[in-house]
Amino acid sequence: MSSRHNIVSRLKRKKIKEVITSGKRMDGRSLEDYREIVVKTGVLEKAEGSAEVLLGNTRVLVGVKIGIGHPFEDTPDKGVLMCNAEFTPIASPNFEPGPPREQSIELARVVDRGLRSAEIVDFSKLSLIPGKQVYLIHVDLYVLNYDGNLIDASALAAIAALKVAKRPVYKVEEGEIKLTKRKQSLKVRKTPVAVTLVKIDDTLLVDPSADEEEVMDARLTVTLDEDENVCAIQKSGSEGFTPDEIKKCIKIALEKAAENRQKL
Amino acid sequence: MSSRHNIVSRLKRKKIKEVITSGKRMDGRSLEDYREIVVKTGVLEKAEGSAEVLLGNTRVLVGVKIGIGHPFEDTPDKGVLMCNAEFTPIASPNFEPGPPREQSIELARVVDRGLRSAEIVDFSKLSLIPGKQVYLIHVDLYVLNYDGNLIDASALAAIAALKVAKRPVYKVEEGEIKLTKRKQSLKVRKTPVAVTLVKIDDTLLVDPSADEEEVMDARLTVTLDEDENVCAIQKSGSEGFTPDEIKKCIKIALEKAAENRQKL
Amino acid sequence: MSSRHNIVSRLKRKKIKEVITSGKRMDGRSLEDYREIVVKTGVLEKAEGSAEVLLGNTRVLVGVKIGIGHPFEDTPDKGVLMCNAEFTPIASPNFEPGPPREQSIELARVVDRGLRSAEIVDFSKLSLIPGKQVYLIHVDLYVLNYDGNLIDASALAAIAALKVAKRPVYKVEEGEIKLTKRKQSLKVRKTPVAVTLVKIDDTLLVDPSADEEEVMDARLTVTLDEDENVCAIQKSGSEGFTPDEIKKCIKIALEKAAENRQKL
Amino acid sequence: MSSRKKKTKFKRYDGRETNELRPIKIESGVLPNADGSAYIEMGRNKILVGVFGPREMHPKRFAKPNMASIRCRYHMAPFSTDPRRSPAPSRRDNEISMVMRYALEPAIFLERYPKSVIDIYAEILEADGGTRTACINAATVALVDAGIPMRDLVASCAAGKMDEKIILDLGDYEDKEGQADVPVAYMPKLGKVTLLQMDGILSTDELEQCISLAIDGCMQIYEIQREALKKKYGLTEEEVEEK
Amino acid sequence: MSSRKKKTKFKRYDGRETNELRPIKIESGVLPNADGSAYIEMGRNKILVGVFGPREMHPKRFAKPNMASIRCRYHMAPFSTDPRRSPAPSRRDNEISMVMRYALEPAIFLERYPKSVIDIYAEILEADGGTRTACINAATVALVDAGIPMRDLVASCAAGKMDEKIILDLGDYEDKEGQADVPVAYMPKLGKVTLLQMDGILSTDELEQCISLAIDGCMQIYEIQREALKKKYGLTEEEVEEK
Amino acid sequence: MSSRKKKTKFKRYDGRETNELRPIKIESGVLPNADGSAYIEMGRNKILVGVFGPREMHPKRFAKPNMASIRCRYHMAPFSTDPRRSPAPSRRDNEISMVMRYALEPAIFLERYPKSVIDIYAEILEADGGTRTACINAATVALVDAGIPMRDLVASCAAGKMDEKIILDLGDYEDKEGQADVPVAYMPKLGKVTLLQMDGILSTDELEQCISLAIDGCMQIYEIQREALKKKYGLTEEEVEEK
Repeated sequence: MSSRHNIVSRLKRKKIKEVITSGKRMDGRSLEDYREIVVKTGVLEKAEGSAEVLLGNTRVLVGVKIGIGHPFEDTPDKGVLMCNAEFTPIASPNFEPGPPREQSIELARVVDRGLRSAEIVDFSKLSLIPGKQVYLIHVDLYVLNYDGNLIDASALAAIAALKVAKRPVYKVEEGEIKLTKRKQSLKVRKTPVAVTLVKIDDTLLVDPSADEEEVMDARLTVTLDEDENVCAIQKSGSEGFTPDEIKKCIKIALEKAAENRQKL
Repeated sequence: MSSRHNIVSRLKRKKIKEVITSGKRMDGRSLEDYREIVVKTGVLEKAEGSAEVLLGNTRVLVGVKIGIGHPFEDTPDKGVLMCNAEFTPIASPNFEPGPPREQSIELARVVDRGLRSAEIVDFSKLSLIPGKQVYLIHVDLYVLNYDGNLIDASALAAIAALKVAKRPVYKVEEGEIKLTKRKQSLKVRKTPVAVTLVKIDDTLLVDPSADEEEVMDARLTVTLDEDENVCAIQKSGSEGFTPDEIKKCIKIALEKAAENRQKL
Repeated sequence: MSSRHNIVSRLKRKKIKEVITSGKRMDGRSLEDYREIVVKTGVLEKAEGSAEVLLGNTRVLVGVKIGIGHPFEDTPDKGVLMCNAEFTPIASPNFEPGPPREQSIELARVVDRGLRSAEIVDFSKLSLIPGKQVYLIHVDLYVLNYDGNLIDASALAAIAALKVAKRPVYKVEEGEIKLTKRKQSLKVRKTPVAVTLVKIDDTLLVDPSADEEEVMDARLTVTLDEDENVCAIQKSGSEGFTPDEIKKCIKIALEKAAENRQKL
Repeated sequence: MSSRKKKTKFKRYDGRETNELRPIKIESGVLPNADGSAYIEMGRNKILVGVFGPREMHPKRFAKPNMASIRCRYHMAPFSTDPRRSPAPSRRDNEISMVMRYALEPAIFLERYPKSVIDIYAEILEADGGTRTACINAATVALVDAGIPMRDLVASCAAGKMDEKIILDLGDYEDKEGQADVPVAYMPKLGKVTLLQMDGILSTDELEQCISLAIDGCMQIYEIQREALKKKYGLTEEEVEEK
Repeated sequence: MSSRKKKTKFKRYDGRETNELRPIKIESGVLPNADGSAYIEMGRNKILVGVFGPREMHPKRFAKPNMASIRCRYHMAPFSTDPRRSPAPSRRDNEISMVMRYALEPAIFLERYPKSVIDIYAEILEADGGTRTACINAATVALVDAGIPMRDLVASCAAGKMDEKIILDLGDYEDKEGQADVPVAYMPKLGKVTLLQMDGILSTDELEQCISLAIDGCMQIYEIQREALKKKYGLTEEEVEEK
Repeated sequence: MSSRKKKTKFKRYDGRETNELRPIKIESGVLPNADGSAYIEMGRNKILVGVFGPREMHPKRFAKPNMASIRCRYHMAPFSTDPRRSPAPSRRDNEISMVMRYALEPAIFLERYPKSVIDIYAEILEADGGTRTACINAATVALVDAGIPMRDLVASCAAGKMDEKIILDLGDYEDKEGQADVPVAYMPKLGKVTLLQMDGILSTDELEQCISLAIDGCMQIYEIQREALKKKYGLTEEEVEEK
């Protein structure tokens, strides 16, 4: 997205910064306001679980597909969860078709860490033949429109899709795996929610729009579960945060995560 | 091959179109004449089946290799046939070495559809251990010289190579697969033949040369078996056909397919 | 490395050639002198074997990793040795990150041929379940600084690393493979050593520096074992050698291989 | 006889008549960042198409001196099928991208935008049978939504054969279990077929019946496309053509 | 209490105190062909970093008109881990390359070299826990060795939680078996955190303790970096900053 | 003794004498679209070589300012071997492409075509042992067929060792089962070896015997190449060199 650097004009950059420094934002929000969040679940029929999140104009669709396959070598008796993100070329004139780039890799990995650290499901119950066959949960993050803050929207859509997902039930009979006709919930036991803040000229603000992301100095995402535990952090961007700024971010994140969790 | 767009000069394009509109062709053929077709079979020793087709200056070599491997998931008890096409860089100054492009993918898929739809062999007899091991038939289309109409030449070479192919015979003994010394025909039961027409300024002509393909408006390939059944169709090119033109193409194809089948 | 062609200035090229034609070299060596060779083994803990070779400023690290996996189809009851070379981007301003190019492929393959032809280990003793599971020996050649003659340095580091390598011992129990706690030497029985000469304006010299490689006309590598048997040869470069020059190269290589073998 | 043809006793797996389309819904202007866009549901297909351009072609040497280039990308979301499919484009995807382009190009006044490129990206979110025809239907609406001048709309649907019957607009099950599938794209005002493929076995008579039935289906879809555009723009027929 | 904190009875798997760094060794100027370089051993991590540039960016259109670009590559040798890993870069490698870049950029006077690029290549020869922090430590020294003007040094180490204890600078085993890992990079003079990630579960209090402990570790590493540079250049503190 | 050497009792698997070439057939000008081409059968090897150029190099920055570049591609058809091989180029193919280029370059007046490129594409349709030598033989004839001025022809064949005998021009079986293989390319008039590789184990004496025997083989092939060119062009020896 380096080409975007030239897209927002110098004047616009200046304007965005001025407004923010005065404690407001271009779209009228206060610094700690999220845009409107809409969560729809069960929007797809072929996926085992699905959810779409609208965060202002940012739109992310998540499909959860559940099948069986090999476990990871270091956890032979546990099911596997994998996140993958695609920035579809319809989402922005600056996205190009092709294999995942740096930013979509980061998106997938940050969402993945949140889900994994929170131990959202009991993976030890998702093994069929230890070391050989376990349940595989694919969580595909599909960005349909980009207007900033993809992490928060994607993390919300991911947990929403997992909560409604029904996995096919396989059984093991004499060493052979057979698909039954039953479906079963994934029994999601935690709800991690990501809160992203950016810093622009020493001002902290939540839920950055695309324009704000473009002029930001640094970004911090804090993912929290409902017990107020932090389960993932990611700092990004070409500036640093003071330790006090980080504390402030965590405090805001704690509050916003609780608020946004209500949308599920 | 977009660079070819500049290679045939404007004058030449004009000339080709003029001649065709008058009902003749640059090489003296009538609109419904094929160039000379030569089919040679058994031209390779290591391939289980092979054939070379010369269609004027177009030259395609097909090698059939037969081994064993996994069936497709949706047809666990059937053998597998796979077509692959390579436009070798010796075939034209405009072909480049590298992975298959749009046109070679289309070539392979159109030939493949003809063979598959015609059910040229009884794939249910090519299973060894259902769901696990079946016969794999690789049909490799190797373009050695390009002078237009690769589909018809390749389809002809493919069916010729399959007809003479001898597969190694494997047997299953106590769950283990063993190679025997026997060879056996594939028992090809149908002979699909592709006929390609192009439209240039509302004139339809069969078997286009490279120059004619370059100036064509649209292309239609109709593949027929010996019972006059259509087993594949592919329209290509940046113009459309009227329904009447399509009917006319099918009629011509029916006649030409029967004629060309005689060359086998 | 084609861009290097412009890096050494015309004047420098002329100077290098002049000095060499007079029987000396820019760094003061005689034509048949190697630069100082330092061999360190056991430099890594996680690799099953390792060695680092300094040849003047050329620096190569070799790690040997030993695991289990499938044998090659044509040697189902033998262990497998595989060489891979990486020109890391820290080794030269002209090396770029990315998949292996022509030169690193050649490096790996020439070192590999020397080890394989010399039958440095008894691969038939490295089979566990014939046709299914055998020991895999990965020899990774990692170029850390480039100053010419990568083949000799890498071949030396490879055999040094293999000599000190300890393989994990697996045992087969009722068709299942189990890792034991024992480690065992690879029992290397031969010590192939590569000697590289280049020809510059009809002068032959050993152990070329980066500058000398840049101005060389042709290159010849001769790999010999301790019984004075040749186990690999590779000619490279855009000129030829007369049969007499080749004889001379072999004679020099015989002598230098014996000398360099002392460094192990 | 025409009444028997229309009111056959034969029922399709989803209860449709042989000549009945699946439920279809098209909406335009659904993507804020695209120059034009459309969303289609055709049976259980759920597809978003975004159009970008006409814009500068990069790298420039691929630009055509006297006309716009069209690039098409047919892409299936990993969760659009059962089982999950790899996000990497398959050979099938490449071929469909190409035939989509050939289906749409004849309808666009390409010569009005020399050296530029129009990108058409179709994202299949859920796949029922006939994704390529649904993509063409949505892409046409997205092109108009992008303000790109069109000679005609391109409407597309398939006909085929199942249980010895000629049927319109095959669903997933009919696609897999049927005897033949003939996807067609048609420009109603210009009377031209711009997509025609066939898979399976048909006599030449049956093939002609299929093409004819598919063109009937295209005529119905054409009206739905026009409705979708009217809803948004209130365009008259003439305006669509000449815009 | 502060003495109890420092002299706890709890012993880590390698005998360290909770707030004790692994043995660390940094050497600069180790690669003849690089413009700057450093070798670090941090625990069992063995890492070489080479810096090239500022040099011309190719292709030119990727160059930034008013500042230098930084490219970072975190790369693990196939033999650096157990079992062997493929030489192809993984998604993890891509992410780490990115966060390394973000950790280092704030310390470099990028605006002094418009249109140019500085390449930072980290080769992990042997991997213990905390490779990314070790890479940042070595890269900083390599940047100074390359004569690139720096606002501050970037020192990096992780803190985390294992067996309910907050611990400093996690080794491989603690990385895998621990409850949380918080890698931090810090610029001591500017007082800025330039890398912060977290994996695992921590209360917000514990998280703040981890960050604070990691910053303490960074302060120690900063001294070691300065020693490594002094050894070679005899630089004073001011010179490092202003060079 | 020389008669014993030539008429040994030892018979090779295909009945040849130790110093006997496999049947060989070269035809030039076989590809209508190439600037030069040749077809060779050497034993069961069946190979087509096409030469394109001298032509403009793309991208231009790879062109050499004062000479032509040579690009070689050694490529095996998927059906050329048993079992089928993947169409993607292997590391072996890459290496052979490179040594082929080095074998041919010394024979070409590269300096006559600055900034241009000559592409040499070898397609192995069927592979017996010694494909690289057969490719070089055909490529030489194809280069002359393309009208490219040559200093000399490059003739190529291997010698090796099997069952303790030094043998010429190894077939597939001898390649696999033999003790050593020494492919050689030779320019007879210039007296230069332009390809030399070795695989297996040989004493230095045996190696020299192999090289010497392979050069004898090259001399015979050289005559066959000249015949192939005479047949087409009626070239005299001088013309070949000076053309």
